Amino acid sequence: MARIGVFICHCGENIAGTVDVFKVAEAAGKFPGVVHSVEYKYMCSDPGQTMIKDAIKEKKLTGVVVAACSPRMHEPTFRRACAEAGLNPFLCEMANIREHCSWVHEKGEATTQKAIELIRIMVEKVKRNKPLYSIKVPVTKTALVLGGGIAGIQAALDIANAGHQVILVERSPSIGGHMLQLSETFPTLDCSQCILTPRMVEVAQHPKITLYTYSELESLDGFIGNFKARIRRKARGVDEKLCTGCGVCIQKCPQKKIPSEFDAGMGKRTAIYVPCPQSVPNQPVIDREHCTYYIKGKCKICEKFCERKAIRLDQQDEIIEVNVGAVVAATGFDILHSKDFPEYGYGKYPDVIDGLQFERLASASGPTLGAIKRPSDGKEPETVVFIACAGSRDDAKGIPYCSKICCMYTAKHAMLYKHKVHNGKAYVFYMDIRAGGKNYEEFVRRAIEEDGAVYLRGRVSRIYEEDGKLIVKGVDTLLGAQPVEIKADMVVLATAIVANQDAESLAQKLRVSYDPYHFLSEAHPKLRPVETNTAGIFLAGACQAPKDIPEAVAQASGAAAKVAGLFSSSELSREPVIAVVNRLPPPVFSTCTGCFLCEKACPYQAIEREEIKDRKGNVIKVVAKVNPGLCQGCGTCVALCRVKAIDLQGFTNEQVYCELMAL
Amino acid sequence: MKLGYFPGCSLLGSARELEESLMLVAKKAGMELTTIPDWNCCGSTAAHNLNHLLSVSLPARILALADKAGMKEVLVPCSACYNRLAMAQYELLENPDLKKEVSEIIEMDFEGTAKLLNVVEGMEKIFGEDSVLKVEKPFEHKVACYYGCLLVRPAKVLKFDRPEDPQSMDRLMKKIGADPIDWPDKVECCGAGLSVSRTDLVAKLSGKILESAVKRGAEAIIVACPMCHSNLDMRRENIEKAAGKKYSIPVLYLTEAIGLALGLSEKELGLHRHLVPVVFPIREKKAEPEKAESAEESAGAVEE
Amino acid sequence: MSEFEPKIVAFVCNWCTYAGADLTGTSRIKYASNVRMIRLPCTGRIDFMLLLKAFEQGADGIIVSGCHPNDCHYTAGNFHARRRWMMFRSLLDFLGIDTRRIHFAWVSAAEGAKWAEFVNSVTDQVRKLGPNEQYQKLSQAGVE
Amino acid sequence: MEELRKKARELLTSGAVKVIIGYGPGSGKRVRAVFVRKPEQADLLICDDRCLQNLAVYLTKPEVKALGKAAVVARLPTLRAILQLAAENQLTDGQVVALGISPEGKMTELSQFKAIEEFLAGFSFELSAEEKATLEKLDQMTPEQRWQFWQEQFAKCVRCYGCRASCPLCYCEKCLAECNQPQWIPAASHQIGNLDWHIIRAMHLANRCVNCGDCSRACPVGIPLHLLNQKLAEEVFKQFGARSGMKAAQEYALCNWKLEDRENFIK
Repeated sequence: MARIGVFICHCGENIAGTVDVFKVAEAAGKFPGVVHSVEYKYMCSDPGQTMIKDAIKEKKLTGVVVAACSPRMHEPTFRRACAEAGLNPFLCEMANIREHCSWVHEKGEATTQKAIELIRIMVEKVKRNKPLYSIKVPVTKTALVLGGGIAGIQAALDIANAGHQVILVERSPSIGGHMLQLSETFPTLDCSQCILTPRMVEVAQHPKITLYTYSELESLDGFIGNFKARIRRKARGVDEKLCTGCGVCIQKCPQKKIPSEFDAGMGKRTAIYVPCPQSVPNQPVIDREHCTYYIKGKCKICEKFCERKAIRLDQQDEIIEVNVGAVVAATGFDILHSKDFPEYGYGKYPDVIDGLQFERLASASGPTLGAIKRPSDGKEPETVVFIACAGSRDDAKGIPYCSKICCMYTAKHAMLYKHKVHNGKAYVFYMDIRAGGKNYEEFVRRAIEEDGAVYLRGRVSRIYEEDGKLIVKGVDTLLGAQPVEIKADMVVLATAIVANQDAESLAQKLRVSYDPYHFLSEAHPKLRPVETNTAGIFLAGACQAPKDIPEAVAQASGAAAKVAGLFSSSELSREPVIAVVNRLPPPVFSTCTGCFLCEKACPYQAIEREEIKDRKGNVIKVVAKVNPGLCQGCGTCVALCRVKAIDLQGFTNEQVYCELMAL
Repeated sequence: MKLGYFPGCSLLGSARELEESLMLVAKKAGMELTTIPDWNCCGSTAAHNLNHLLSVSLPARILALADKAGMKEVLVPCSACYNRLAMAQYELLENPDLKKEVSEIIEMDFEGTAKLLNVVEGMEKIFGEDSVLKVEKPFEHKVACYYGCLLVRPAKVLKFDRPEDPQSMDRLMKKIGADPIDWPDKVECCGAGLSVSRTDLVAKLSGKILESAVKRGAEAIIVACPMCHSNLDMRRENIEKAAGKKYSIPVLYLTEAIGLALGLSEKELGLHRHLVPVVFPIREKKAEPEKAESAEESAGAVEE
Repeated sequence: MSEFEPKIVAFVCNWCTYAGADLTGTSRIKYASNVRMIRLPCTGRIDFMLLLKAFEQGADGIIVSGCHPNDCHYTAGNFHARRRWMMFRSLLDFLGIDTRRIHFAWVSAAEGAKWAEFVNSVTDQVRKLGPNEQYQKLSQAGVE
Repeated sequence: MEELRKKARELLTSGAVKVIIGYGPGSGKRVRAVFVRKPEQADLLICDDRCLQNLAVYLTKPEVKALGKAAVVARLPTLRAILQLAAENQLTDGQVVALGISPEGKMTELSQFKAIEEFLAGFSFELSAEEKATLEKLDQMTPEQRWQFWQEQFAKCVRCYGCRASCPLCYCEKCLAECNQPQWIPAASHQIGNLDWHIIRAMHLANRCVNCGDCSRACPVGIPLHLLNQKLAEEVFKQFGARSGMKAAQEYALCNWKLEDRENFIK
């Protein structure tokens, strides 16, 4: 027989002001199954909670209903109190007689009556509650970080320094990402290699970080704490243990004309190459598309000159399986490319380049060793036009969002150009200057006032070549929308930041949602920016949205903190409000008919198929089974299941049915 | 190949040579054009300046007639009509209430989902892979393909070629042996409807277009819209007065250039109707085209 | 007629509408006290049979409310629910059950005022409709 | 008919199937389902316009499954039922051979779901004109009239669950109607219980019913139950463009969703 205790709170005057709490306590005492019904001024206070604990012990209560504020406020408080008194916390329910009753209705009989009915509903529900125990899920204390840019590096270092194993997977031959390509970084103009390469070396030497470069995630299965990742180690053509990075093979390689991806096409590289001198690991990779050995079958010069005999021309891709407990996606971004700007002649005129290409020109380790030279004839341009918002904030290009960092790096480019070409003229076409970070606005003001960059507020409609000059047709809206034509020697487009080409397939591998522009979606834009809706998968850096280095690093450390929090206990305990498929004794085994509508409907893919076999091993029936690690307890499957074989703990059909019966 | 056909008023009036050349080329290509029975004016710029409902109802009636005649695809050679029909179709499909209101006005129920083809798309259909046409007299001239505005804008609705740097007419010209130049004024405004009210403006704008084409060595301007033709050809006197300079560069319709290449005579194609005589400077055959060809080829290839 | 007070049952989702109702409380916005709220984790969890049971228990009006599209804490609960109600409503209408007694809404955790105004309007409409004779006759018939 | 019997004998002798589910002579002039397991019994098989029952109902029964691979004489609704059962993982490909009977009576052997899909593609799954007319007639009525009409019908219901037994898609081992904790459907055949039962049966068949009409044929008191399913089938098609029983990998409209679903009643 149920022994229910009802505890009515005055909440000072908040409830007692409009609800006759004494009458309610008396009425609640008469409900069938209620053995203890009291009211108290502040139920959530320490004396209030002690009252509940004592009552549980003395009256050996099997269920508690606290009639007070919203369960969203104090349910955890009262459930913890019950647990301390030895009653399973899930046998405690709250009736909301404050926000949903006393605060919103006039003082009077109807309000008191409503409070009584709300309590009766909860009493009937509590009678059908079952004790539930939080779900224990083991946690593998190894993190997988995808992407070796500044965000990936920062996340890997933070997790490793927190004492956990990290596997860092980077697609290109070296870590460093786009930041490694930059010359200097705003707003302090410190050289990006100087602040990044020490971190890269720290990653390579960190005892707890296993670094797989020139590798990609092949597939990810499992759930939070128990992921199984398969990583494809693309064939490097070089044995990592033997190679010392002496670089002889790179000098001797006859193939010298391949456009270097790292230099964004501004420079050339050999078939066996290292992206840049500061690459980590400093071991070359053989580019099988351009290496003559793989095309014509003969050459092997690099093999001949390698004293360490480290060249492995017949090396094949290798798949490694690792168990990880959490994944941090830090796969970075890409920029919009030439095919999207016919009106600017980008891709048609060699002197129309994008931001990354200008970075390579300005970089001391770049193809021009830092001198600003036109790609067409190598001459120093006297007039350079920088165009901000090339593609961003432009519906016609399908990119309505602002890429956030172009105003800053365009001002930096104008400044670098003026520092290196003193009498050069720099024009910047912009719509609005977005310089909201720390010292950002001052940086842009400096570019305008001290370095003399001419800022024209307007958009460029067309660029065409005439008599060897690039005619930039724009408008200056601050001078009464007067058309402006500038004869430029070089044009730099601050093209939009877009998601990586394969961001969508990565999101599908990780089973995280992504937005229409293929940026990965965070769990909650304001309150959970580094988590995703898939438990155990975290986000860092520009793969989530365009952002600058400080934000990427902050987000990386945030994600690392989340991972460290996840790994802090050997077991993961989760709220037991999850769905369960019933199991019955043979011959039925379960009322589930195996139609698996629930499997298609589950947003968390938490439903698995279980084969029920007889002793001889042949399958009797295939039924659904809920993975406790993944299920978030939304209950959609419960409403969809025709035969009600699946039920949601905490909101079972029985409980909700009895709530209705108490109306 | 059977297509619906909507001539529009200008093809029976000031742009007769466009229809004549189109009909000849279509017949040669075995393309059957059946005019939409009882077609009415598309409303052009006048309607959409005055009354929105009128500017949607007129084209809607045309679409309804095309539906009734069971036409799946309709060729609309005049860019202005093509633009108005496409805009009306877009608005009607987007806004079911408007569609209900319009169908009451024109007392006809309709789906209005026929596919609209402008003259360039029409010519592309003729020159498709299985095209039976042979270029008899290659149109070996440097040409400036001028698309104007109504063919390409608004891009969200028309979705035709690349709005900023279209290439479809250039590809057709290469097919008939011409050498299309790379010039920036392909989609600049020629002054359009201001032809009567502000002829001075048209003279300035169209003058800039002619100047840019001539400077790049174009021997003819190829257009696909009666409005562009009239501003660049009929207003030539005003342009020359405003620019203080003679321009003898002829302006041809796309269909006329193709007609010439297919060996049709100038008379049949109605070239005599132009105000600027269609005459090309005689120059030695060999030297010129190869050099220009290669530069053009590489640039074109990169964009493709 | 004036003393007839309709009984309204509201099925609400815990993350949005229940929190919205909490906000109505904290902002002290008064509304009709006829409504009794049943808290469920998500509108996806609200089974159409619950509505049938509510009518059988003498409810004169039913409210079903949850998160706006794309707001759902579980990403898709409200989308499943929307399709379910589109079907269920056409079936009830086909059977002649008075669908004006069932009201659906999206109320977010920030729309306290909208929740109060919505409950008031539903209460007024159902008060005009009067008691739920259809179901009351049915339950008496069952008792004979 | 002769062609069917020859095919049955051939299938049984070759051992391709263990049992042929078809129509055989019943009491009086009626036909009933027969389970032919020996080639010589093949002459029992009949195939004329009296044979309407949807034989797919037997495919999910454990006793029939125990007999081994089956061939079933299948008119269009039965073929659709097979595909719908396949979509709900009740039948696996190659577990059943369908002897498809086209409306003109021509028989074709369809041993793969793909073959059934192609066969069905030739026929549109539209309601017939008069079926639409009856629905239309009900829609024209006022809600009160419809309520009156259905109350009279449901008052006749004695809850024999014949409709459930005859429906190929009611294959649950333990039906919801038998669940008494909580008792969603009152067991007694009073009007509340009957209303709940028929509403829940209709909702459970939304976007699943293949319109074979067996439920109404099976109903001893002649309630036009098929109208409920047809109405929901039309509604599913109108709102979500989905038809049941067309593909073996059929998507169930109520368990996937689209952002663009439009309704006019959620405020």
